[in-house]
Amino acid sequence: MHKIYFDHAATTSTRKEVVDIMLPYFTESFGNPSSVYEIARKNKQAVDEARQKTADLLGADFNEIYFTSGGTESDNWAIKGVAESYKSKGNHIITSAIEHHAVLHTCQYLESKGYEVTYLPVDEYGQVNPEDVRKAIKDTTILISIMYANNEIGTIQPIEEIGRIAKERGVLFHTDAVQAMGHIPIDVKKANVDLLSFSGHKFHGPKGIGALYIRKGVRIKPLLHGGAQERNRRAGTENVPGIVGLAAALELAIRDMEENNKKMLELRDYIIRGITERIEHVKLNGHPTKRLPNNINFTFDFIEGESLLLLLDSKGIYCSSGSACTSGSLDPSHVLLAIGLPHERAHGSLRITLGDENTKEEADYLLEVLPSVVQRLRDMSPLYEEFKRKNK
Amino acid sequence: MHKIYFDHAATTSTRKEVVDIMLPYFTESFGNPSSVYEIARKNKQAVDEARQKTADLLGADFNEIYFTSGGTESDNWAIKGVAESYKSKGNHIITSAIEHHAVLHTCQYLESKGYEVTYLPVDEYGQVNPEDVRKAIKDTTILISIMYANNEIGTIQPIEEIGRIAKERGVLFHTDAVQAMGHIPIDVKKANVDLLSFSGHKFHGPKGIGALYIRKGVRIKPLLHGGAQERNRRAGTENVPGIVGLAAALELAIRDMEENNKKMLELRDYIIRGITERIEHVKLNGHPTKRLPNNINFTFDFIEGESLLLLLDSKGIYCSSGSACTSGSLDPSHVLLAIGLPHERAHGSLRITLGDENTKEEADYLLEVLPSVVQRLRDMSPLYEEFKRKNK
Amino acid sequence: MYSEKVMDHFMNPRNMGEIENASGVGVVGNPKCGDIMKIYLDIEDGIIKDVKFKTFGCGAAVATSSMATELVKGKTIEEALKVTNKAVMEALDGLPPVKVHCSVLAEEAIHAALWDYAQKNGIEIEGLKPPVDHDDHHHDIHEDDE
Amino acid sequence: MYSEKVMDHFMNPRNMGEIENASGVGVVGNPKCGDIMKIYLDIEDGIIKDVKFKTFGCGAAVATSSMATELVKGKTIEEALKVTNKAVMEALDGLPPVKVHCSVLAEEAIHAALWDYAQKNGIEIEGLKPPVDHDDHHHDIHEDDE
Ligand SMILES: Cc1ncc(COP(=O)(O)O)c(C=O)c1O
Ligand SMILES: Cc1ncc(COP(=O)(O)O)c(C=O)c1O
Repeated sequence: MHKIYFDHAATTSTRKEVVDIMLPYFTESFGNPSSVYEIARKNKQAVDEARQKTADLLGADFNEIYFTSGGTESDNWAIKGVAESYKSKGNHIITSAIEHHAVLHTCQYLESKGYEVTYLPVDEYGQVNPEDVRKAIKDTTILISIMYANNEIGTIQPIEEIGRIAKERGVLFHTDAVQAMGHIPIDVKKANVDLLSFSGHKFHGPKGIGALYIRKGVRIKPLLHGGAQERNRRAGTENVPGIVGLAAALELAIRDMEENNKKMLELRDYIIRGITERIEHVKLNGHPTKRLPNNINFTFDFIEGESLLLLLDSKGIYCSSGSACTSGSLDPSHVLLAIGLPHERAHGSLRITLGDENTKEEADYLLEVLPSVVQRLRDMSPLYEEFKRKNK
Repeated sequence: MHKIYFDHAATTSTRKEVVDIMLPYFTESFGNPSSVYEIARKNKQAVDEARQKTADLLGADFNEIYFTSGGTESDNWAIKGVAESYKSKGNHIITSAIEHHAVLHTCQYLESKGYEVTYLPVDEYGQVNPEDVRKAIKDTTILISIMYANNEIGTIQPIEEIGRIAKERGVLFHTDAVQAMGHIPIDVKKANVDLLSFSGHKFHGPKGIGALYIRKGVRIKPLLHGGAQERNRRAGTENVPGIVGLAAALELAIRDMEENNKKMLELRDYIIRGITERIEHVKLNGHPTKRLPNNINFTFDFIEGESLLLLLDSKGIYCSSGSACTSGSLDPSHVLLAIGLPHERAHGSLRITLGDENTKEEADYLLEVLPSVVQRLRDMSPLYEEFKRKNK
Repeated sequence: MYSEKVMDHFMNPRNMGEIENASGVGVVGNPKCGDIMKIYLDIEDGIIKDVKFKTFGCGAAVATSSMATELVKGKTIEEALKVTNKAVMEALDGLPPVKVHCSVLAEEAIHAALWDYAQKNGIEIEGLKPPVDHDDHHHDIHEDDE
Repeated sequence: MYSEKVMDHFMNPRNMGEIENASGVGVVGNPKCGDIMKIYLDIEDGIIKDVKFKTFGCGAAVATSSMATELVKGKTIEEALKVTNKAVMEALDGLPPVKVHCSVLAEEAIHAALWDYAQKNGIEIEGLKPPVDHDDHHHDIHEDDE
């Protein structure tokens, strides 16, 4: 049976080359970078090189890159750390309704601590209107956090513009770039961001490692207290293999980005066309053009997403419905609700996220299998029964 | 030249067998455990198995083990999470003066948030007196956090007794077992602890992964908000290779503990005797018997630790002076000050921490090199010059 | 995640379909929550001669519908009333904690269809309560954190 | 961490030792902070004919002592006064930020020895200030976090 992985937004495999680069840091060069002796100094150097490489790839400075345990920690740190540092200035935070839970739940937590949070709406394509950001800024606003690209529907936000407004108004701007990093070009200076989160495993790097870009001059309280690592800002023995792996994976992702994106864009649009042509009662979610080159998200009316995933799974096709990270919850995706889908249609979404290894043959197989799978679930659905009765 | 690693308390290499167990989870079995399809379910199962194994090794239940990014996160989470959950009950925390910075700095942070912290003193061997704990408990006490074994001087605390007192008085008890785990037998039930932190890289597991044992019934707020991972308590895509590696390393460490400890105890006492016999003006820091089997810590009068490390490094011997994690600071070790050493003597400490791969030959080489290295620094030292003048 | 039994009933659902002029029809659930179950009963002489279901929902919703119909098929009304959500779950070798509510829904769907049958026939079935509204039904998977 | 030059001066310190009946001796630093530097000067006709040091401290403390003695040896008092901590650091190809204070200490030790020489000989050296007390000297490596 085919085994087709179409869930690259959930996580990716660590590239073989990346694992090879990491390996010596587990067994031979295992020293603690904070120690003074030779083998440890070598590891300090490896961490420094990874930091420099990462900084260069983002247009940042060496001292502006801080390694964390992943996108979630980066988001939590950025938001809580800035909120705490600037609370004498104000208590208002602006974010969007379609952020990842790592941002949303952090903001909700801060609300319980006396902060005020504005959750900006998005349009039907999932875009935040920069003018809404401008209008939401008050004297007490200390942080704006708007994601670079959405993990479910792939919509890319007007980050530069929002950043420009934030700068004009002297408000710090954080962006969750977990889905964008390694997938579309990012330059922190051009993007006008003060803080930027990303996570290794979304671009063929290892899991359990991420980073936060913190522009020089931004004050931020630590989230993890302890040792003096990461210039006293993020305690904990450095995950050397992870750090080295993250930088290597990012370098490769950015090196191959243009070529991969060209291929994925073609495949993406081929699948979108294929689904639209072959299946009735479907809707493409997200922006038609301002979307990640690897993201496809459809709603199939009358059916529920998990069932669809399970049937596709039985055919060897791995996709997701809403964010994999949120599957512990039974609520339909807050992102799909925010773009205006009613609950039952939000339940019936399918996300297909491509990787560079996906082929046209795989797309064809999906397009062959999907119509019958959808039909099978519709035949089982009392909602479809009702729809047919009404439209007889 | 010999290359002798005597700094196992700073970090350890990841065992080859452990790396082999981790490897497939990077490249082949890379799915996100939160997804529903086949390859992801396999990873969910791998994480569950690692959780069960870890729980069994500690005498805990499956649902009481939570994976984190390391000892620092576990300590931060335990203390901040409990402090927040129980703040309606009280605001008082009891800890010791010799905790790792991951605990101390977290407690200091909580002080800045209105909590009251008692830092219990220790005796000259670095032990907390359980009676001091009892006396420190007040109506407002919500948490006691005392480390299992100290990272610098190796002293093992009377955890069971402290736990019994905590239980009697209905106060939660957290222990930082980062140095103890995998090195001495630990059973969370016998130890009477409610929360227990540990970190993979201290027992030949990978860096960037740790765990927190949370007894069933203990309320704790999340430190990282976001997805529903770890039963809604610790968000972030699971570091599957890390989790699998942590459990495997712990299993091996505990399997081989008795044999390794027998060997290390002998070597430890051989080195302690050797140093005491060969070098004047030295003092063994820590408890003579209630100490980790792999820990040796000496103060060499009139000289400074970093110089000593560098000279030993030049001879291929890797040790530490105070905790490697605190080397970003130039203050002498708070642990050595707490056991009563004056500043200049605290600066002159050497920590040798053994691993199972260390041999008697290596110990002999150390004992051959160390006296001349110490003498060389003393000959350079104005403090030694003064001492000699006074004692002529 | 799911037991083999659950997967089997999801992949090969028993009694899927409709019954024309059914003796009783019950619909429970709510598209908002992502599950709707519709049960059709064909009852003759107090015996469930046939039963069919249609379900909009997750794998567990389909599997519990399928299993519930299997468990009541050929049974008397009294026996069918005793088919609890626990019985459905056990017959499926268990469900993940977040999916337990599906088995509750399956039990309720059977009851709702029986209620409809009773209403249509002006009879009273001992121990059967009118169907509840699921609009405010919550899926709470948090546990003792707070 | 350290440059090759620093390591060279640490491993092979120049001018380590004492001078009996030195023209001037300076001691700076504090055992509490982990560094003490003692400089011995042999001055003849306003020229530093010989210089020795003893140091209790880290690798950088030893290396900066060694380099500072090299830089002042054979120099006039006026030239020696111009040997700043920056000059010492540059001659060593730099120091890690947390170790910059060692170079400051080395400069101060030379100054203290010159001061002692001046005091003993009842002369005044233009631009030389009396040694400062280092008891309240802090090593702050935090930066713009707050
Ligand atoms: C947009 C976005 N933000 C944050 C995260 C969290 O990253 P991680 O799971 O690596 O902590 C994810 C993915 O899970 C994501 O897609
Ligand atoms: C006693 C103790 N607690 C906590 C830690 C922190 O662990 P980690 O560096 O893995 O976060 C360490 C080691 O660094 C330690 O020795």
